[in-house]
Amino acid sequence: MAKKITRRDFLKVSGIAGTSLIGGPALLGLSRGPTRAWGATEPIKIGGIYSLSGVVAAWGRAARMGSSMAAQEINEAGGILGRKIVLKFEDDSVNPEVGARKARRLVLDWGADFLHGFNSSGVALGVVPLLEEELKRMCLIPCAASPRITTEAFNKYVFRVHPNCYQIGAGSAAIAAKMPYKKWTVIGPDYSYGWDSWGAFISHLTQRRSDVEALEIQAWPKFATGDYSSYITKLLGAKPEGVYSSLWGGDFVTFAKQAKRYGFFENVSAFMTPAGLALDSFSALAIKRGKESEMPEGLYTAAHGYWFEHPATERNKTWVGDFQDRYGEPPHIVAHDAYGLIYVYKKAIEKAGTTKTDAVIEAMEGMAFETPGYSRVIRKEDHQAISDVPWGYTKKAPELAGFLGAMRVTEIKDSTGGEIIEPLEDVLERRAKKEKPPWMKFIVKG
Amino acid sequence: MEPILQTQNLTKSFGHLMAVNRVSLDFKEGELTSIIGPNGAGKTTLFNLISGKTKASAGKIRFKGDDITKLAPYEIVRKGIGRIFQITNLFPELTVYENVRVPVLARKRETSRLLSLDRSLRDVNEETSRILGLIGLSEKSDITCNALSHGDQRLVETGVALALEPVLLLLDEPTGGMGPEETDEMVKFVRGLNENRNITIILVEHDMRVVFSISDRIIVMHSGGVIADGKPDEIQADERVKEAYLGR
Amino acid sequence: MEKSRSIIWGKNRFYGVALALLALVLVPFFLSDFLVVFATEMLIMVLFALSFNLLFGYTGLLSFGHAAYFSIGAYGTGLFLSRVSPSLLLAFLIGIVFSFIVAFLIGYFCVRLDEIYFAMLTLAFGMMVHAILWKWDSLTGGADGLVGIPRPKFSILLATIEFSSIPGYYYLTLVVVGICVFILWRVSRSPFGLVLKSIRENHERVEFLGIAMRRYRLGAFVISGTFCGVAGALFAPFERSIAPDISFWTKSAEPVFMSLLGGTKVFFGPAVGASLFMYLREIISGYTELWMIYLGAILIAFVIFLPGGILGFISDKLNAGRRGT
Amino acid sequence: MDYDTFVLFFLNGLTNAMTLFIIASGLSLIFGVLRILNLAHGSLFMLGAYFAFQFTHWFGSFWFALIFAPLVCAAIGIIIERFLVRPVYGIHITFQLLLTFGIILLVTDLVRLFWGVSYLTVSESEVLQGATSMLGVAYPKYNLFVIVMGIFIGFLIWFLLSKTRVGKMVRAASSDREVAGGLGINVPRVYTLVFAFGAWLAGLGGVLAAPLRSLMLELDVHTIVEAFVVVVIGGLGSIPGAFIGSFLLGQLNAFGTLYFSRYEMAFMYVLMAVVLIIRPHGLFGERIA
Repeated sequence: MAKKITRRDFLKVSGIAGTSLIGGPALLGLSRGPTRAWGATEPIKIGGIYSLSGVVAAWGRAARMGSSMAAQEINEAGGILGRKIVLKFEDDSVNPEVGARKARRLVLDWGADFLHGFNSSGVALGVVPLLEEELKRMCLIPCAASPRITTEAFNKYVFRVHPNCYQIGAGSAAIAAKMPYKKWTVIGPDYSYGWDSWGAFISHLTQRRSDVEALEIQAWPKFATGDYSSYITKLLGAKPEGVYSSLWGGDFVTFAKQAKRYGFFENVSAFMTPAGLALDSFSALAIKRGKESEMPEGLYTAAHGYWFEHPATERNKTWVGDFQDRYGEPPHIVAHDAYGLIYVYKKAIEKAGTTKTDAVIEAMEGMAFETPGYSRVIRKEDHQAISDVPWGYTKKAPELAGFLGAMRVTEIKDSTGGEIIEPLEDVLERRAKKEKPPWMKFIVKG
Repeated sequence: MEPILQTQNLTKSFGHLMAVNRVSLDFKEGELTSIIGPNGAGKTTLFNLISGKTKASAGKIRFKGDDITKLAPYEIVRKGIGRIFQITNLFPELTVYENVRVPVLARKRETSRLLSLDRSLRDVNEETSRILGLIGLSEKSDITCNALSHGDQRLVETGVALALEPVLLLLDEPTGGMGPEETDEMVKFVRGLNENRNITIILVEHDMRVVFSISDRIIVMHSGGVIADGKPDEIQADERVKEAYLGR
Repeated sequence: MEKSRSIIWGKNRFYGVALALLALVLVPFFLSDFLVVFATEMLIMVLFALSFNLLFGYTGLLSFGHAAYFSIGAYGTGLFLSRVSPSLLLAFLIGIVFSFIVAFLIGYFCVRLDEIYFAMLTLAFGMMVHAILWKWDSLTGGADGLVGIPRPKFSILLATIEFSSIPGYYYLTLVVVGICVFILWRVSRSPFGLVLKSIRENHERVEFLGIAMRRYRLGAFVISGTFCGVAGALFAPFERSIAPDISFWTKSAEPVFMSLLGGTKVFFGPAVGASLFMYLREIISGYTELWMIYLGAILIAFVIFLPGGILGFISDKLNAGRRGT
Repeated sequence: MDYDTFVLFFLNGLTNAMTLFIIASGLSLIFGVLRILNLAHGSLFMLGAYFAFQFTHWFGSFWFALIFAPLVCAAIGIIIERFLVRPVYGIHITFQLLLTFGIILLVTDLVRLFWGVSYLTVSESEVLQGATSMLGVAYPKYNLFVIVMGIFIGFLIWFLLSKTRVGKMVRAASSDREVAGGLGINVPRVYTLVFAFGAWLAGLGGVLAAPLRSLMLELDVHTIVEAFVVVVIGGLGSIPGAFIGSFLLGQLNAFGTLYFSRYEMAFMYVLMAVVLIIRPHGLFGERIA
């Protein structure tokens, strides 16, 4: 029977399918330009670009959850300046080229008034120049954490509403400085976020403690490597006391599982990860239907800047409760920040009284805002949020069996936002000179 | 007169197998020589060695006095040695015209022209059309070769050989797979090349009728070596050949 | 008979090309900014696919590493623009010269091999270029690549042309791609092009026609790589930021699919394939995240039903028609 | 380099090599017999890994997954061979690549549809957890299990091909399809069988690799490129070649990471380029027509 499908039949069928598939959108594409709406009743279009597939897809998914929840709340409460919000999400596949294409599509085709996005700093760096030169739209970043985005690559359209990895690293150095360990090394993904994360940590730590040494033997596997066993044995061979890991998402999970087999966590005295142990890793490392976890206790993490049980304020608890009711799982860090950023837009637009990009930018500079967990201020000069950063460590928690694998981050302490942010003069100097950050000297790629 | 082609102790071994074993032969200009011998006697390997397709293990090949043993096939062709293959070996998806045009371009050293359109080289075009006329395929010049009959494909092969204007032509079973009429045509054609154009021809052929009717000289190979070499009537009379090859 | 037909065909072709050019020139007047940007990228990919196909469809060599020349063109241009001087013309030249050199060095080794081994060796070299672009971070910016490549003004004599606008860059791309495509087309119709086709058909026989086959392969390789470099050079200021991903082998696979979709044995086949491939990817991925299912199904259907590609199929039909009359 | 480091890295390399070998041998076998370059082999590998996740999730047993997931992959292999590959035997290599790449895209999205876009993880059986002493160093039991499985599969393939009647039929069909048909061998059935066996190997590789890494959508392309490199280094169609190729690549990856980790991503390509420049048809390869 299969042979009965002749070429002619195929052409006929594909012709029909082809006309409807290609012809329809073509006509639409021709007639429709970007509809930039100024009218009071037109919705405000906010486009999001995240990694919805690939090794960090959980992080993109979280951004989608958080921002959708905020948008729905705002719309139910009457919108912004009486206008509803419409969201649209695009998948950057953790590829800067795809990210750029999607950003263009959102602004030029769909007509986005505002943008937000980026899980990966690599993608963010690829798209940010387009904002200024071609798209003329603001973009709020809730996740991608490399400081370069707001220094060397800065332009007025980019804002980060989330602590960057300099802040998180400075916070971790304060904790590590109190530890007795002197020999530190790193395993991190080989791109800006991985470098800056470790660089910020170790440069602060060596400033605080002159006896601390950064080992020459370091591990810089590329993003989405898949097999870390040789890096693990290599690091173990260097006999470090402390290991800092800027791996995140699926990379961290893979690493953790492999490291466990080699007794890695027993062999190093301190293990710190700024973003590796976020909510998604807890859930991925859960075994036995969530009754146990493959993750050991006592690993330090900042959960990339937010852990849903902290701070234990009413506001945060209520929000986490709402989130769980809606999605059936606790909020991921990126869900928290993506939720927050929609409200940032609301506040800034209302402050400006218009959705005109330049006015909203002006309104946002220096603006204070609240997320469910934190109070933050956007620093005027570099558009980087000043924010507290939590650090805690993993501990068994039988009451959290299920999604989290009976583990939590405990004894979370916040370091104060004003103390850990990169000094403004450094930022401005680096921006002017387009220089590499000074901490690159701590990165040894072997 | 100095021989046009000369092999000196030419040897080719594949592992332990001596495909061609210390073969020393002289070929005179204008002569039509046939090489015969049972399968595996080393005839095709000898052709491959002369045309540069395989490299000799030992020995030398001289053409017009020059050592060509180590030259690449294309250099050997440029010296004036053409070859027609046993199995039809054309450019199947190119047209008849293009198949003949490529060797014309090659001979006129016009192949490296990057930007001139192919229709613009008038003398090449005329030459190509002339050869198509000679082989009688002018009518079919726009047809791709894979759409031709077997006989026509052999004609294109000969057209290619003409286009190269060789001094010496190696013909590997030119009548293979042909019917009696086509074979006669081919014989006439080969003889024409030899007599009218004064092309030296070396021929590998299984059809003894063809061999004995057109050859000036016959060389008999067996197990990589030459066992007999002489005029057709001498070969016919040679006892060793009968024993080793004709088998009666 | 022969002549009259070729004149008619020639006339038709002339009008066809003129019409297509006119349409391309008018694009920014009728289409939205998004589609102009999209058309710019499409033109760049058309050049990428066409120059790739000089090696693939014409010479019969499947390269799986052409992203290397594309990305060298892009990095050369991008580096020059952002580090040395904002001169577009010089930057393009630098990018193109570098891709020429790299194509020559790599091609020298690759053209000795055939078929899948050739493909794998080009893949290997392509990935080495990828690794170098990735790991030489002091020069290339490492995994982050070059961020914020400027699109400078372009000065000829007294006139200054602004390329930072969307239509401005579109026209620059159109002119450069137009010139390159014309050159490639002439090459494909030249004696050299005919030799390439005969190499594709039977590379061993070509040697026995007195042609140094490998040199022609190398020639095709270098021309192909260099024009890919031009595409890359256009791509860098177009994207404003480039990362090593553009040298990964998946980028090398794109022109392969584009060429096969459009038809490798017709000059403009890859151009049609490139446009269609990008269009499908963009349109389907706009409707559903599961765009790969559709693209996969289309690819499979193509292989089973239309192995000659779209233009290949059409020209087969035309030829059959002509032969029939 | 001290003894412990050497042994650790050698065993790491061997683990890596054995997962690679199991996949690459299937790829090479399919090419050797069917003359099809099957990119979709990577998809079958990925499916094996995802099935391993699903079966351990449903039935709570890694062993169950180890037995049944490869069988399901073999069944899928049969479907692919019958309905997609069979109509196009003998087409040009580029079209094979295009076709099988189409299958990769299809399968990727089907996996996305069923399992979502997040990465997943699989745990080995408890018996295999933890480390044990091997050649004087503590080494993960599971990795040792993978090494043993790889060697076992090598023997299994050797045994099947050279000692069984079916194996002889397979070899006959691979050397000359028409002659084999003339000898009364049902060639299409042999082809299906070989494709299914190759798919089984890919699936098995997937199950074995699943606990070693996280499962994500890019698994297929990553793997297929590595497997291809191994097969080309060894010589297309050669099983011993696939073994040597895997071994070389595994060790190069391991020791390369120790000494030149900066250029880790280029290792396999440098190796392949060197091999191909010196031996244009791979270490054990013959010229293909």
